[in-house]
Amino acid sequence: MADTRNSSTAVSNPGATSRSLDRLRHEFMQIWQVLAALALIYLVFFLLSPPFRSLDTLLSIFGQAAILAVLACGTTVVLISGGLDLSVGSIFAVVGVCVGILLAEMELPVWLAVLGGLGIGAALGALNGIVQVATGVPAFIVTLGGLTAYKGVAEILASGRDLSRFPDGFQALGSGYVVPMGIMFAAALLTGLFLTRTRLGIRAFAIGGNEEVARLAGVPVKRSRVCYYMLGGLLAALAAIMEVAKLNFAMPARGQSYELFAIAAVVIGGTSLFGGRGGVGKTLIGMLIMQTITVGLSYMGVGTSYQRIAIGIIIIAAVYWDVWRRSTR
Amino acid sequence: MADTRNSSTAVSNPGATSRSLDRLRHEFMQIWQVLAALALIYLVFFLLSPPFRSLDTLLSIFGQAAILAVLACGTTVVLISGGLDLSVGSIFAVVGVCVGILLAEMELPVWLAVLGGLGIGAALGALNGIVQVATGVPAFIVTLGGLTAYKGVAEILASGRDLSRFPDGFQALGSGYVVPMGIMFAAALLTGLFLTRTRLGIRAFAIGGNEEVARLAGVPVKRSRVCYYMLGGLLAALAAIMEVAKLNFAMPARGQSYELFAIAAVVIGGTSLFGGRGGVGKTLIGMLIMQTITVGLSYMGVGTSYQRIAIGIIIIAAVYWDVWRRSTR
Amino acid sequence: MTTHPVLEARGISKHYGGIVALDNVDLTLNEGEVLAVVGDNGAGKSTLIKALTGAIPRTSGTIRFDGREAQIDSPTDAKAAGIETVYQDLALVNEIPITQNVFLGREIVRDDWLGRIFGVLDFKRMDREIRELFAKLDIRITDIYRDAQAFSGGQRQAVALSKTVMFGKRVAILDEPTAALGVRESQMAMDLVRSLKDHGLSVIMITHNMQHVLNYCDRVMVLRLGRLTAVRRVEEVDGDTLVGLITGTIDGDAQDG
Amino acid sequence: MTTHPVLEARGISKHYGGIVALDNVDLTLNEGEVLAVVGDNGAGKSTLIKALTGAIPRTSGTIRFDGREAQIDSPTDAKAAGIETVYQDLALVNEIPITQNVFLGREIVRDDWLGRIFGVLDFKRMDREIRELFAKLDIRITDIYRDAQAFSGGQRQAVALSKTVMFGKRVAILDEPTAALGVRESQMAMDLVRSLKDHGLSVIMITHNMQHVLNYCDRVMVLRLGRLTAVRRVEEVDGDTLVGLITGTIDGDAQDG
Amino acid sequence: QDLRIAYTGYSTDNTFWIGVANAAAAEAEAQDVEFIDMTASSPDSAAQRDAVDRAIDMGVDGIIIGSVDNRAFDASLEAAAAKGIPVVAVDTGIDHPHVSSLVQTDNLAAAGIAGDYIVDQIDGGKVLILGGSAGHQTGNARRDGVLNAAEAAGHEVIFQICDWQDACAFETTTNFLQSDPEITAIFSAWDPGALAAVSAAKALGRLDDLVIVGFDGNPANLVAIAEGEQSATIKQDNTRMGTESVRNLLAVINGEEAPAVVPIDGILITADNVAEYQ
Ligand SMILES: Nc1ncnc2c1ncn2[C@@H]1O[C@H](COP(=O)(O)OP(=O)(O)OP(=O)(O)O)[C@@H](O)[C@H]1O
Ligand SMILES: Nc1ncnc2c1ncn2[C@@H]1O[C@H](COP(=O)(O)OP(=O)(O)OP(=O)(O)O)[C@@H](O)[C@H]1O
Ligand SMILES: [Mg+2]
Ligand SMILES: [Mg+2]
Repeated sequence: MADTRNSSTAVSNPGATSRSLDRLRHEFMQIWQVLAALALIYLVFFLLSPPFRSLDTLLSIFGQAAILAVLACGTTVVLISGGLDLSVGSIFAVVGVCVGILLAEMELPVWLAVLGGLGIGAALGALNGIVQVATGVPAFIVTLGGLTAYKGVAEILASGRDLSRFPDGFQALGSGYVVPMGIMFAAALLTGLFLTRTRLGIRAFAIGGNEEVARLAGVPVKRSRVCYYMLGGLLAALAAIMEVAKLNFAMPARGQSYELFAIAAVVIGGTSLFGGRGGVGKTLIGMLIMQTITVGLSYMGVGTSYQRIAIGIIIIAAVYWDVWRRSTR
Repeated sequence: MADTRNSSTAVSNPGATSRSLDRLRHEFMQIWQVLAALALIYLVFFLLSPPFRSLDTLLSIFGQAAILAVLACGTTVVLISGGLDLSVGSIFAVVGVCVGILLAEMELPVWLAVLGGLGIGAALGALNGIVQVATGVPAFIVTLGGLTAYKGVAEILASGRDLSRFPDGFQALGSGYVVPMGIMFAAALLTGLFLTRTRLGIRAFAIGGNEEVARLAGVPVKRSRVCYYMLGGLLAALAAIMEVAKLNFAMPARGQSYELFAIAAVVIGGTSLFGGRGGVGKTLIGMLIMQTITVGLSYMGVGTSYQRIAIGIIIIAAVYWDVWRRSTR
Repeated sequence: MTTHPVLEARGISKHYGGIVALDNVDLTLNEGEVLAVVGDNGAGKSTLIKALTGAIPRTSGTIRFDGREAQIDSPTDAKAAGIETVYQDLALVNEIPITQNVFLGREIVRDDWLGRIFGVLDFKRMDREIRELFAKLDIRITDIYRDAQAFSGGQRQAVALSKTVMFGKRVAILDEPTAALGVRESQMAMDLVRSLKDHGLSVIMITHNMQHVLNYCDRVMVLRLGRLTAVRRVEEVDGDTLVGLITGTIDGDAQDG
Repeated sequence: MTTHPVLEARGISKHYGGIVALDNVDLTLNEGEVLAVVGDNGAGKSTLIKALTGAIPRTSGTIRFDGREAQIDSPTDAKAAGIETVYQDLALVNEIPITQNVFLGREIVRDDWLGRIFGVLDFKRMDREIRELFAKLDIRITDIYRDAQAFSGGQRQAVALSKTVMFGKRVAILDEPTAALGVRESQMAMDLVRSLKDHGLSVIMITHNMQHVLNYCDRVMVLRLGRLTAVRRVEEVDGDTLVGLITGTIDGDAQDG
Repeated sequence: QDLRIAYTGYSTDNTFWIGVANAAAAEAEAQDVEFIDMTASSPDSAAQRDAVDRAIDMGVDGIIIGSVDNRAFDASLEAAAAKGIPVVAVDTGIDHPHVSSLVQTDNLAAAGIAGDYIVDQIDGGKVLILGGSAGHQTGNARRDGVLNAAEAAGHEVIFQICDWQDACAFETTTNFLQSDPEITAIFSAWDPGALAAVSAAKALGRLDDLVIVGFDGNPANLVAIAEGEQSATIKQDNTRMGTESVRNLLAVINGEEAPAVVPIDGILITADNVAEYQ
C-alpha cells in the first residue's frame, strides 16, 4: 500500500493518469511476492489442521496481528527515515499504565483517556527524536537508554495501583476482531498515505537514503526526524491502548520485546533496515506471516518453544529470500 | 588495555622501543577519561553513603560486574569487526542449560563440562557468523533470529529437568570475588592481546572499518568474521558458566537482555557501534561504571525502577560525552 | 556583461577545532560571470562554498547579496536568496526517484485544503515541470520515476545541474561538476554549465581541470592552504601559471575585495 | 623494453544478471610497459580489472601469466602471482593506522612459536620495512601510526601506490590513481607511477586524464560499452583521436589478442 | 537500638509481592527499624543473589529473602553466617542451616488445591495451563500442583509457556479455545494471566462453559470472581507473610526464639467466599 520505489520498467508516455496507474501497478508488483508467501503459509496450515479452516480462525489471525501491526506501522516509518527505536516496547508499557490510571483512577471519559495516552506516546517518541538530533548520539544508544528508562517509569507509575475494569466503551477498542482489524487497516492506510502522498512523508525516504544530501537540499532534517519518532510513539501508544482495552487491565510488564517483533515484521515484509526504502503494506503482510505461523503452529499443538525456533528461522529465511531476489535480477 | 587507535600527536623518532612506549601512552590517553569518570562516580557514592566505603563493597562491584564484563569482551570484538550479536543472551541461556545437563545429569567431570559448554557457545556463535557470511543477511536479522530460536532451544533442553546442586569445584568458578575477578581480568587481557597483537585480531579493525577494502587486500573476510562471532559465543559461554556456578542452578530464562547491557557497556566505554574502533579495556571500565551506579544507588536505598531510569540516562550521557569530545577537538 | 557584483563575501574563516580550514577569504561574484575556484586538495574550496551557502556555520565573515547585507545561515536561506548549489558527492539521494530528487526540499503541495493542512503533494504539477525542464535543457531522461541510482554518473550530474536552472534564480554554485565523469560526460556537463549563463545565472565552479577553467570561465580564484592567493581574469593566465599559483611556485598577491 | 607479455587475458566477460558489463575483452600487458585503459563512465574499466584480479568472479575468460595458464580467482591469488592492485575508492581503511594499512592482508608474524601458533605480529619488522619503503620512494610521512583518515588525498594515494612497490613483484594495476587529486598531488602520484617502472613493474592504469595517457603511458586500450574498441601505441594517437575513440565518433577496430 | 534489615523479594512488578513488601515495611516501621528493600524489578535470580551479597557487604543486621529460586544462595549464606548476619526466608524455604526461620507458602500444595477445585468443577475435557517462564521454580511448582491433580483424575493437560506475559495468555487462550473444543478449564500460574484468559474467553463467548482459575488473589481478580467471570483463585496471605517474616527476623536478631516454620496455607477463593477478602 505504501512504497515509493518504482520498478525498473519505466513509463514512456508521460501524463498524470498513467502515472498513478503505473505507480499502483509497481507497488503491487513489489508486494505480490510477499503476499504469495503469506498465502502459501496459510494454505499449508489450512491443509494440515482441520480446525484452522474456519473463518473465525482467519479473523482471529487478523485480530491478534492487529496490535503488533499497528506498532509496526510506526516502526516502518522510523526505519525508512534511517532511524531505529528500541524503546517502543517501553513506551507501550508506559502508555498502558497511564491510560489505566486515567481511566480507572481519574475516571476520565474514554475519549479523553485515549487522547491522553496517544499524547503521552507521541511525547515519549518525540523525546527520543529530540535527544538524538540535539546530542548527535546514535539512535541505537538513545533508544536503548529509553528502553531502560521508560520501563522504570512504567513500573514507578504502576506501583501499588490496581488498574483494571475499564468502561465498556473503552473495551470495545480491543475486543473482537472487527474493531482491532478496523484500527489496523485505518492506521496502515493513513500511514501509507502519509508516506507516499505528503511532503513530510516522502521526505522520510530522502532522509533515510542520505541525510546529508537532504539537509543540503533544504529539508529540515532534525525537525522531520522528530516527527517520525513522534509518529512511531503515537502508533505504539495506539497499540498499547488496544492491548489494555483487550485485556481489560493494565500492567507495567507489557510490551517487552515488542520492538523486536515489530522490526522482524518490517524486515520480513521487505523494508530496509538501513533506511530509504520500504512501505507499510509490506509490514502488514510481514506481521500477518508471523501471526499465521504462530497461530498455525499452536493449532497443531506445537509448543511455544518450538514456535520460537520456527519464528527465528522464518525471520532469517524471509530476509535471505529478499537478499537473494535482489541479487539475481 | 586494548585499543589500536593512536592519538594525533605523532612520533618523530622511529624505533621499536619508543613505539611500544608511545603506543602504551596513547592507549592510556584514550582510556584515562573514562577511567576518571569511573573514579568520579565511585567517589560520589563514597562520600554519600557510609556503608559504600568498605573494601568488600569495592570487591563486590568487581565480582558482580565480572559475568557481564566477560560477555561484553566478546561483544567488543564483534562490534569492532563491524558485526552485531543480539543472540548472546540466548547463547548464554543455552550454554547454562547444557552445562547444567552435563554436570547434573551426565555427571561429567567439571573440566569436561566446562569445555563442553565453551564448545557449544563457540559453535552457536560461529553459526551466527556462518549464516551471515553464507547468506548475506544483515547481522541484526540473523542474530535476531538466533535470539528467538536459541531461546526456544534452551527451553526445550531444560524442560522437565532439575538442573542444580553442582560439584564444589564447579561452584568455585562463580563464587566470591577472587575467582570471577580473576576470570574477568584474564578474559579481558587475552582478548586485548588478541585484538592488538595478533594478525586475526588487528584485522577485526580493518574489517569493521571497511570490509570491501579488507577483502580486496586479501583478508579472508568471511572466515575472520566467523572467528569473531565464535569468540563472542565463547565468551558468552564463559559468562554463562560463571553464572551457573554462582547460582548453583541452571534455567533457560537466564541471560535475557544481557546483549543489550553488554552493548551498553561497550559503548559507554567508547567503542564505536559502527565498527573499526574500540578496545576491551574501555569495555571493562564501561561495565564497572554501570555496576558502580547500580550498587551505589541500591546502597542509598534507591529502588530498581529508579535505577533503571538512572542507567538509561547514563547510557545516553556517556555516549553524548564521547560524541561531544570528538566534535570539539 | 556588467561588473555589478551579485555576491560578495568578506573575511570568511572556518576553524575546525585547531584546524584552520579557511582563513579570511574574500570572494566577489559578478553578475553573469562564471567564476572558477581552484586549489590543491584540502585547499578549502569545498569549505568555502559550504560556508557561503550556510551548509556549515562560519567562524567569521560577512556576506552581501545584491549589494545588501544578507543573513545566509542555512541551505534554506541560500535557496531563498536564489542561490542553488550542487555539492561535491552530495547531489542526489540514490534511494529515491529522479522526480523527488529534483524537488527535494521544495516539493509542491496541492493548492487546496489537503495541501495546505496535510502537505499533500501535487505530483501532476511536479512531473510536468520536470518534463518541461528536461526538454528545455535537452536532458534525455524519460523514466523520471526511477531511483537515482539507476542512472549513470553523467545523467546524475545532469539532473543535479538541472536543479540549478529550475530553482537558482540568481547564482549557481557547483563543486567539481565533472569529477569522476568520463570525457564525453564531462563535455555534456560543461555545456550545461555554459547554458546556465544563458538562463541568466552567475556561476561559481570548483574544478581541478585547468582546461575547463580556461575554456569555460571568466575569472579564476586560487586557494592555497585555506587562503586566497590570487584572482585572475582567465585571459591573463595560462595553464602553467595556474598550476604554479596552485602549487605555490608562483606568488600571487591579488585579493578579491 | 621487451615485448614479452606478462599478463594475457582472453575473452573476459562479466554479466550482472541481464546487464553485460564486460563483453569478450582481450588484454595483453607486456613486460615493463605502462598500459592505459580509457573509456566513458560505465564503459567497464573497473569491472575489467576486478575480473582480472579475481575481485569479482568472471562470467567467462581465461588468464595467462608469464605465458602459463593462471588460476586467479581471488585477490589473494592475484597477490600470490605478484599482481598488486589499487582499486578505485577502495585503497585504504580510514579507521586503522598507515602501518596496518600497508601490511593489511599480509601482516608479518613473529618468527617464533608465538607467531606460528597464535599469529602474534612482528611490529618491529613491519615498521622498519615501511620506513625503508617510504624513504626509498621519497614519501614524507613520519607519523606512520596515525589513522589513514588523518592524511590528505595525495598522501593516501602515495601510501596506496607504495604498496604496489612493496608487494607487486611483477604487475601493478591502478584504477584512477589521480581522480579527485589536485594538480600537485596528481603530479606526485604520476611520478610514483613512473617510478614503478624503474622498480621493475609492468603497470595497467585506468584514467580519464588524456594528458596522463599521453605523457606517462606506452600503450592505451579503449573500452566502450563493455567492449574493447581500440588498442594503440601512445605515439600513434593524440588527445582528440582518443576522445573520438572513447565517445565512438571514431571507429577503432583493433583487437588486443 | 538502631537496626537495619534488608529485604529482597521476588520482584517489584508483581502485585502479590508488592503486598508482601509493603506489609514487611509497615511492620518494620512499627518496630522502628530501618527497612531496605533491595528487590529487583523483574524476577531475576542473579540480580537477587547480587542484592543479598550487597546487603551482607553493607553489614545490615538481618536479611529476609523471598527467593526467585532457592538454589542460588549457598555461598552467600556462608558469608552471612561468617559475619553473623541472620537470614530468614519467606515464601520458599532455602535449604541451608543458616536460614533460621521460614514463613512458608507451599506453591505445590496450594496449586494442588486449585487442581482439586478444577477437577471437582469439570466432568471431562482438557485442562490448559498457562505457565511462567521455562524452568522457573515458582511457575513449575504451580504447574505441577494442577497438573498432578488433573492427570490423576484422568484429564488431558496442555501446558504452554507464557513467560508471565499477559498478552501471551490472551493469545494462547484464544488459539486453544478455537482449535480445541474439548478444553473445559484453564489454569493460569499468575492472576493477571487468568484475567487475560477471562477477556479472551469472553471475546469468544465461551466464558460460561469454562472454569478459569488463577493464582495470587490480586484485587482485580477478586472483582472478576465476584462478578462470576473468573471461577477461583488461590490466595496466599501476603500481608501476613510480610509481617511475620519481619517479626521472625527481629526475634532472631535479638537472640529470641523464632518458629522454624510458619506455614501459610493457600486459600481457595471462589464466588462463595470472595466477599471476605475484598
Ligand atoms: N569536518 C571537518 N573536520 C575537520 N577538518 C575538516 C572537516 N572538513 C574539512 N576539513 C579540513 O578542511 C580542509 C579543507 O577541506 P576542503 O574539503 O574544503 O578541501 P577542498 O579544497 O574541497 O579539497 P578537494 O579538492 O579534495 O575537494 C582540509 O584540510 C580538511 O581536512
Ligand atoms: N554490482 C553491479 N551490479 C550491476 N551492475 C554493475 C555492478 N557493478 C558495475 N555494474 C555495471 O557495469 C558497468 C561497468 O561499470 P564499471 O564500474 O566497470 O565502469 P567504469 O568504466 O569503471 O566507470 P567509471 O569511469 O565511472 O569508474 C556499468 O554499466 C555499471 O552500471
Ligand atoms: Mg572539495
Ligand atoms: Mg571505475
